[in-house]
Amino acid sequence: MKKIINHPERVVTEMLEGLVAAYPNQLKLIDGRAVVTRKNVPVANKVGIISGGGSGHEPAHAGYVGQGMLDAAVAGEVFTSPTPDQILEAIKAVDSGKGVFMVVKNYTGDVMNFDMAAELAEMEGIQVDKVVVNDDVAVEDSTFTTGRRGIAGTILVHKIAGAKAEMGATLADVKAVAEKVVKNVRSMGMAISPCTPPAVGKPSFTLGENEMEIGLGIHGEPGTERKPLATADEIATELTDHIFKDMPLSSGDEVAVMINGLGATPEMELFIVNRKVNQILKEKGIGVYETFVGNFMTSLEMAGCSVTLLKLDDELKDLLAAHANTPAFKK
Amino acid sequence: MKKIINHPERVVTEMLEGLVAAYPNQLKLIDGRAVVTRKNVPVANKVGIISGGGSGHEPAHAGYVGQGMLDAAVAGEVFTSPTPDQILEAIKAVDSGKGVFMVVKNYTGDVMNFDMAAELAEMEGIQVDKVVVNDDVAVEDSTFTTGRRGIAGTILVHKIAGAKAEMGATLADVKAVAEKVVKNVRSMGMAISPCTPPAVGKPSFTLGENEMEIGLGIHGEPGTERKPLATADEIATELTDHIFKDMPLSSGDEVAVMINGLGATPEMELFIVNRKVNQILKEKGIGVYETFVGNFMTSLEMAGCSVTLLKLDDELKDLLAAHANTPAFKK
Amino acid sequence: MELTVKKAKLWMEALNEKIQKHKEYLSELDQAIGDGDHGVNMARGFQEVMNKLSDADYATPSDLLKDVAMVLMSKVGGASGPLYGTAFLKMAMATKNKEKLTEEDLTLAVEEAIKGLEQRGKAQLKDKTMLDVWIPVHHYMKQNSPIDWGNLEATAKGAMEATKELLALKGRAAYLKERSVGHIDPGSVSSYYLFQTLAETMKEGDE
Amino acid sequence: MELTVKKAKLWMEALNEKIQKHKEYLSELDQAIGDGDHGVNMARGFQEVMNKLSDADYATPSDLLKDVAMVLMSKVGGASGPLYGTAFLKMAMATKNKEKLTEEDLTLAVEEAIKGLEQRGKAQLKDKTMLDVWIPVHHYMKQNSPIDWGNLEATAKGAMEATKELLALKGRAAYLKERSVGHIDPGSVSSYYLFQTLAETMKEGDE
Ligand SMILES: Nc1ncnc2c1ncn2[C@@H]1O[C@H](COP(=O)(O)OP(=O)(O)O)[C@@H](O)[C@H]1O
Ligand SMILES: Nc1ncnc2c1ncn2[C@@H]1O[C@H](COP(=O)(O)OP(=O)(O)O)[C@@H](O)[C@H]1O
Ligand SMILES: [Mg+2]
Ligand SMILES: [Mg+2]
Ligand SMILES: [Mg+2]
Ligand SMILES: [Mg+2]
Repeated sequence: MKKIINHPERVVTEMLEGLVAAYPNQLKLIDGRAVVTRKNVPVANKVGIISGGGSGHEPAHAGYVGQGMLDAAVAGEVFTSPTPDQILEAIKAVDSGKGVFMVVKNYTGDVMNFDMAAELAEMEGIQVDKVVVNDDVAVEDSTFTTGRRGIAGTILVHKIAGAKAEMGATLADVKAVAEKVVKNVRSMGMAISPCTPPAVGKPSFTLGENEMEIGLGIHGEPGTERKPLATADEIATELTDHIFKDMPLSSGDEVAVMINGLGATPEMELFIVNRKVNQILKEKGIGVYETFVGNFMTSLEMAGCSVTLLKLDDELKDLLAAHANTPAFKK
Repeated sequence: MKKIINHPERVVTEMLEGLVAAYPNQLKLIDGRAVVTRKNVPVANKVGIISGGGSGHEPAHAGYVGQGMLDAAVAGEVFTSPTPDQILEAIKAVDSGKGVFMVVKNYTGDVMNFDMAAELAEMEGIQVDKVVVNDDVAVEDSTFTTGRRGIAGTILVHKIAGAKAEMGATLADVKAVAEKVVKNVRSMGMAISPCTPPAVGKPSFTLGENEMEIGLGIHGEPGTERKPLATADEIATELTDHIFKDMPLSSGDEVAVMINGLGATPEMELFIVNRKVNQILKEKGIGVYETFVGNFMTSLEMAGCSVTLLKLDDELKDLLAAHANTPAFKK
Repeated sequence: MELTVKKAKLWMEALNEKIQKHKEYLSELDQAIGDGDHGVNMARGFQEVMNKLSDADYATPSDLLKDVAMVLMSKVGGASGPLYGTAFLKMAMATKNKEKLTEEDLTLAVEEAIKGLEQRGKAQLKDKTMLDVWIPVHHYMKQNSPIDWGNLEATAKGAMEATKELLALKGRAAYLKERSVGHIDPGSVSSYYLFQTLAETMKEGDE
Repeated sequence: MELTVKKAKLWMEALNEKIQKHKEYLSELDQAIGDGDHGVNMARGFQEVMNKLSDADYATPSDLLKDVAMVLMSKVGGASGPLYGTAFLKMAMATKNKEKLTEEDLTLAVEEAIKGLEQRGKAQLKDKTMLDVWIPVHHYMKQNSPIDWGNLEATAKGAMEATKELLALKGRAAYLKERSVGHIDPGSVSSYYLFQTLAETMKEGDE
């Protein structure tokens, strides 16, 4: 395992210290809790927005703490959901009395831990609600299973729910718009190389020189299918096809596009993928309102990418365009 | 070689097409020339700022085209300086009559090609001047050699010269402030894994599981020294020590810090490095005015980082803080 | 044979040892069909359990189990933290105030733990989760009095191994669909360790 | 023996073939002490030279060499583009209007090319650049009339190989300091190919 770290067991703490050291006027760290909040929380008269999950997805989630997005982010160990007591700490730190909204990715662990924290917070008189993001179309949604995972589309939920809260919306209104995003956002990912969680020290899987994994998440797990490595255009086509199958789009629809790198993908490759995604959308007559290309939701040093499409209406467009100023996302 | 591309020989063109497709309201591409400009060039009454170099350093350089930074970026093949005719095209596109300023990294090829372009432009009556960035302290500066390389510090030159030009400064004033930045900026890099230029198909070097290269640039080249892999804190210490030796800083000085990822370095690791760099500076009583952490000047999928320190005065602080809105850098 | 406070502590010590020793194996299993952290999670959690227990005196096994639950809940994270936390909490609640736990007490405790797990995780038998060990073990306990702890261990082991052929429907392994078949469920292995060390502790006779 | 337009074209064809064939080798040499693009750069440039020459008729070798220069200048990039561009441009300028180039003409052309290279690249003999091939070759040409083209090739080859032991002071290899020693300079190899193919072309006698 080659990493620029000091000790596998200290990566999360040291990373957060380094983050807060970089943005001392915007962020602060709740000591010993791995919770990063805006410097001025709770923001008066605003629904507090929190998110979080395992670490290893940087800049998610602490990089999205700031004006127009999150009030706090809770960091678990690498790829491990944070615990209820940490999450409770974040809820308490951001509650201005107007309630707290949690953006949770749909993983068994995350959902359970956030729910337990919400129960504890409610016992302390804090109103809490949540949305569960499940944008990954790699696995069909089904009531018999865990359902779909939350991946890069989560960032668009942060952005839009954050903008809504910043305008003074109620907890119910924030929830409504967040659910609208979840209903209209779909993603699908692929990778050409695995990652190595620091505490494990071994790559999550091995891939041949000419193989790729399609339909994988952001935790170094294998995907739904292993295939021969394809060209960027073929990959873009396959990922968007999967999305269209799940969420049909028609000529005249407008979308936001996110081409997300998994950590070790050169930006060059992300733009080559975007070129094709953009062509595909144009050919279908689908309007591209805005495009985001970069590392938004990573999986340590995995090489690969995901494509996210969010179908927009006027409300979503306005909220997407609203001011945001966080370390990793500015508008 | 595993890459998400279509064809090694088309990567630069397709990447630029994908970039311009992502920012159609801000950027445009001069067809067949690999020149990306702001949509509205030439900007009236403003010195045009251009930069460029080989590709493979994304988001450098086209990602920095936009308000407050560059007017155009010229892309060569991967790791290969662009040619004089391409550069001339960029110069002509951005000249508003107030002259054009070129930010050139100190590599034999880059300097020669930009100089030749400048000569051609001058023959066409365009005033051109330049700064040569040489922030890398890995190799001592010497009149007998090529001198030092330009690496991540270049982005700070773009930012500050760009801000100055945006204020309506003359070509001479832009040059003066750019030279001030060059005089006060120092960087040093290291890597734990090599990169593979698409057209070459083989990694630039091989490193053992416990080895790292210190003092390398951004072209996949080996460094000045191969060493056993050290901890993040030791690496941060070694890189900053090299910088201090070249540019002594004293208590009370103020700096901007850039922790730059080479392409495949998880942000987690960059923040762990920043944590230590910040501690080192604080211990010396050096003020940190602003910190930039991320992939600013990469080397394809190389894993590693560089540390940049820019010593600031009031003028540089103001220009650093000025508004900027480019795909890869916003203020 | 009964579970005293002392024995409960010995159980937790044995379980911790087992987990620390097989930490890498558990993580490897989780890398195959999950995110590779199960060994790390369990090892971190039970290390903290040990720290907690070493400082404390307990009047009843229930008090001890409750502390185990609280530590797991706040130190493990992921899916296994709340799940094991819930399981131990339910066992504590089911045995409240009892100084020693009989085999019947333990059977009831396991039954309550399963109810808690089902409620938290919404999984069922054959979903390829730790429940696929808990449910058969509970079944065995209900059917056999007195319990043959050797047989109980064998039941747990067989149940654990049988998860290999299941298609995952819950937890991260479910995302792999057909590819989850052919790999043992990591949480079932840690649950097997739990019953294995319980059996060993109970077999050692009264102190 | 003289260099006619026809022979100049044959020379460029032979040089292009050589470069395409050894593209990977040139890039490997450049990966060791540079950025690994020399083979790719030269191959791209000379492919374009071929495209250009195939469509064109020239009155003099000078006209042909000038076109080679312009193509290299605008298609190669990096350090070698302007350098080879300059070298060919200077050769063209030094032989302007001549229908056939004598050995003396060629010697003068190489001398002018070297001046151009020195002015553009600011390098000197022993800096571990292509000049370490050009200068010894020119020296040999000046001292030997008529030129023994076999000896000239040997001179170029020896000079190319001798760059291995030099410490680089110019170009990217200079950043490696001591680590540049022990590797042949890639630009010296492409320059060796240039003189090797010139020698072969000249040896083949008048057509
Ligand atoms: N819904 C569930 N119900 C019961 N057990 C579950 C459920 N989901 C996951 N598990 C168990 O948790 C184990 C994984 O735990 P762990 O790896 O620590 O957490 P995570 O999956 O969050 O990374 C699985 O092997 C499985 O036995
Ligand atoms: N200043 C210089 N003068 C003469 N030749 C040089 C100089 N700098 C570099 N070279 C030659 O150029 C070669 C490298 O060319 P190439 O790899 O194509 O360009 P780059 O170095 O820009 O990547 C070197 O091997 C060397 O022979
Ligand atoms: Mg996990
Ligand atoms: Mg080059
Ligand atoms: Mg796991
Ligand atoms: Mg080169």
